[in-house]
Amino acid sequence: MKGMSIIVKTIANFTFPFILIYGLYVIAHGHLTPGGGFQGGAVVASGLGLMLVAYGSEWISKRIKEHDLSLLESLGALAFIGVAFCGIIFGGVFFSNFLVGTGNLFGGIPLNGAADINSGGTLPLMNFAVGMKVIAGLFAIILVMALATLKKEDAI
Amino acid sequence: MNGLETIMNHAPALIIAIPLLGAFLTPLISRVNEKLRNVFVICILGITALLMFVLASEVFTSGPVTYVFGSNLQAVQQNTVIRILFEVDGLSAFMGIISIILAFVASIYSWGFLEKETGLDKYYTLLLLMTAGMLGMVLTGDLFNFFVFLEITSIASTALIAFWTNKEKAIEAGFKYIVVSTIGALFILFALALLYGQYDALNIAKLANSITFTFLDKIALILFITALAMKGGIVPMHMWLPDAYSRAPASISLVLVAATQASIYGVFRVVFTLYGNVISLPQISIGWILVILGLITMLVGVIMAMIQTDFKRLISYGAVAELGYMFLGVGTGLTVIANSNPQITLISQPFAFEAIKGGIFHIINDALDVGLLFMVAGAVYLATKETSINKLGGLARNMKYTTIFFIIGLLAISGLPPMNGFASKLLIYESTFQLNPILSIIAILSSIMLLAIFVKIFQSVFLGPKIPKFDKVKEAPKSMLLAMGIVAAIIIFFGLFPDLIITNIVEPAANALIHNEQYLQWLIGGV
Amino acid sequence: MNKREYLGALFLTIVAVIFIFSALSMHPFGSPTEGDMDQYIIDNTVEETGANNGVTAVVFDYRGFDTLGEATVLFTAVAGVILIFRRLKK
Amino acid sequence: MIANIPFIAVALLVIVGLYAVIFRKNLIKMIIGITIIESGVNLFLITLGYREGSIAPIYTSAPEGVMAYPVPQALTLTSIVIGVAVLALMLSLVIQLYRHKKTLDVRKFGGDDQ
Repeated sequence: MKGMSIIVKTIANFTFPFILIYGLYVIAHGHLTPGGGFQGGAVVASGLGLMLVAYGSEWISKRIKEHDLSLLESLGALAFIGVAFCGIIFGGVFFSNFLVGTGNLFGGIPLNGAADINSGGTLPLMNFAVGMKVIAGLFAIILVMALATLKKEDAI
Repeated sequence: MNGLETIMNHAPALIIAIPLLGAFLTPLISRVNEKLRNVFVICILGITALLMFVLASEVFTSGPVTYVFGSNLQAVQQNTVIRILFEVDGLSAFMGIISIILAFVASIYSWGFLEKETGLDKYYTLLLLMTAGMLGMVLTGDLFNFFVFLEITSIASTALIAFWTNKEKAIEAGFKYIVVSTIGALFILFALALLYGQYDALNIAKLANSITFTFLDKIALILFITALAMKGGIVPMHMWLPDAYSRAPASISLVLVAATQASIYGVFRVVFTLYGNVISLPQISIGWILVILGLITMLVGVIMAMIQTDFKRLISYGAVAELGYMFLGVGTGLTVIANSNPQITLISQPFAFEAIKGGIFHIINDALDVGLLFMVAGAVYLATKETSINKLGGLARNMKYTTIFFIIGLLAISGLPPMNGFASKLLIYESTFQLNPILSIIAILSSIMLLAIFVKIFQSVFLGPKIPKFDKVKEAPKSMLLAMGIVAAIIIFFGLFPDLIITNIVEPAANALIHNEQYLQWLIGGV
Repeated sequence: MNKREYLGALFLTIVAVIFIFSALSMHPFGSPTEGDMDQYIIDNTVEETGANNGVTAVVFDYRGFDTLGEATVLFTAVAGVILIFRRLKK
Repeated sequence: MIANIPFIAVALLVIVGLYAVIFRKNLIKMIIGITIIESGVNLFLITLGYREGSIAPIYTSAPEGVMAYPVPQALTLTSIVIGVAVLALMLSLVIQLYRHKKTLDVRKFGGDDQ
């Protein structure tokens, strides 16, 4: 895929930071407002997809390599399952929410509908892990498929 | 000692979590060293197998084990199941053992078989994910969780079936497989949503306890059986199975056998446990449906096997025929049980229990026999790069061990005395004869035909005149021989001591099927 | 119309009848069965998980194991896509 | 019966999708059919949890009122993500098939036998 015209590139440049911030906001506030790791990750990944369409897959593939994305995705998955394993160590059960109610990090319990970002126990941690995983995973799929439709025969 | 006890307490969760952890780590380790990665994958599967065996021995001796995810609080609060839980009873443990044995053997076999291929880091990742998926399917006690693991299994299998992307047929087989399995999975999702909408529960035991067999429950049952039979390759829906089995790498065909059987397990679990309380209503003839499906599957499998010329495709149809025996055995038992009160039936007509035992025992035998034959076919392909039976010949001279393993597989799959297939098929013949003699005659006939077919392959592939093209053919690499040796040893062991296996492993599994109150007891008694 | 299409039409008809009938016999839209599982979650989410968002609480806490499976599905798909588009020569 | 319109819409979506899978000859259209079935099932899940006049199950400055059931929404979320994964894999298989055959017509792909 070749890059598109300067107008598209400029508009993509302009909107990309907003999409990024919005996606990260959705991830970070997953335990308070509608959203979460998957939704926010999908928003960020579609922003990256916009950049891919605007600049072309060749331009992107010089800057971001597919195996780096794969690595990032592995790390996200490891963080997620790691939090679950911590549940065994600290909470006694796989996947237990061991942070809630302790008053430590994310340990608060919100009262009467007040929004407190420092609440939710392990939920925000899992949201971040899943968000990282979804960003890397969805963008890796888009990138690999874009590159695959680009190359003619040499991959076979 | 304390650490060991902790591990034992968490065994059901760790059996899924360790292969998943391994799968997430494999891409990282793959960057360091390729040999290290192979060793790592084998170790991960070995640890999982060990945990599975320990858990299974606990289940076989002291009844179902439950594990609640996510809370120290009670899972049941005012008779409500909030969280996901794993429930391991005899049948789950039995199926888990099959899956992990085949996956472990496949990981050893892959070392030699795929040495020269690229993309092996993803291959091993997907192998681990597929194993985790199968184990999750058989261990879970939650319907939606079952659906999720079913999807993990089918997505991983699809990518692995299409492993040889330069072959158009392999990709076609993968596409066929994913279309069939996605539609099947969506039917399952719809069916479980029907149940959820009525009873507001997703837990199998909780649902089984509250099912009243309304019209919507009947529809859900039909959808479950259709979808799972479709994924299990029972005959009207078997068209994807030979393609997928024969186009996948041999090591994957081996694991696919277990993945198919996990779907068959789903059928049994739904019919016997989920609908266990209502299945003895007189108007139900699910048993006969299973018997008829089994017979058709058997006949179509054998007849289609006769006209094949491709080595692996022929074995695939043999595998289809073997699936029929399981349905025949279990269906016969269900027919008798469903007619009246199970407790009375089991005393007055003991052959019902025998039939179910035969059907269950045949699941593990089929996995081992078909798996061994696929591994032999893979070894032959690796040595000769040829799959057509007509072009092969005289391989026994250069591939002595492979030939011996093929003979063992041949005897086992056609149910001849010294091997394990005989033990389970004999149980099925004897018990179906008492329900209706025609059933057992058809079963015996298809076994004989299978024997004839496989003897023909043996003659044309391994015996016969020397073919100059295959003069320099080498024996398979050591890791492949080791993998085949493990399976062959298990086959012979099962064949020599069938009573030991039946009383220790098969009977708890069959009991778990019939007595669904065992599965429900934690719900009534509280955790 | 060949044999395959007739079979397809038969299958489609059966499925259509099943789905329409089940749609007609569902409970009326908007008044689901009084569910003790869902009611428990609505009542206890904030105390048990500390999260204000009930759906996230179900996704990551009450049914967290499903989410591990879901994340794994995505991981599997990425691995599968990369495997399918890999280079075959070293 | 009028109250069952969402469920009838679900049934129609599933049937339309299944029709596309069975009768369409183009691989991409078959995939579209599968995604339509999937939307039908997702719609079914989400309608199961709706209560008359309910609000979303989120407590942050929530108004008074009954809440919709949260579990179906979580199940739908899971099922959507699974749908994306399956879709990605199916499309990549189709891309590879197109490279080999230069066509998307099902009739050009002969099975081995049957």
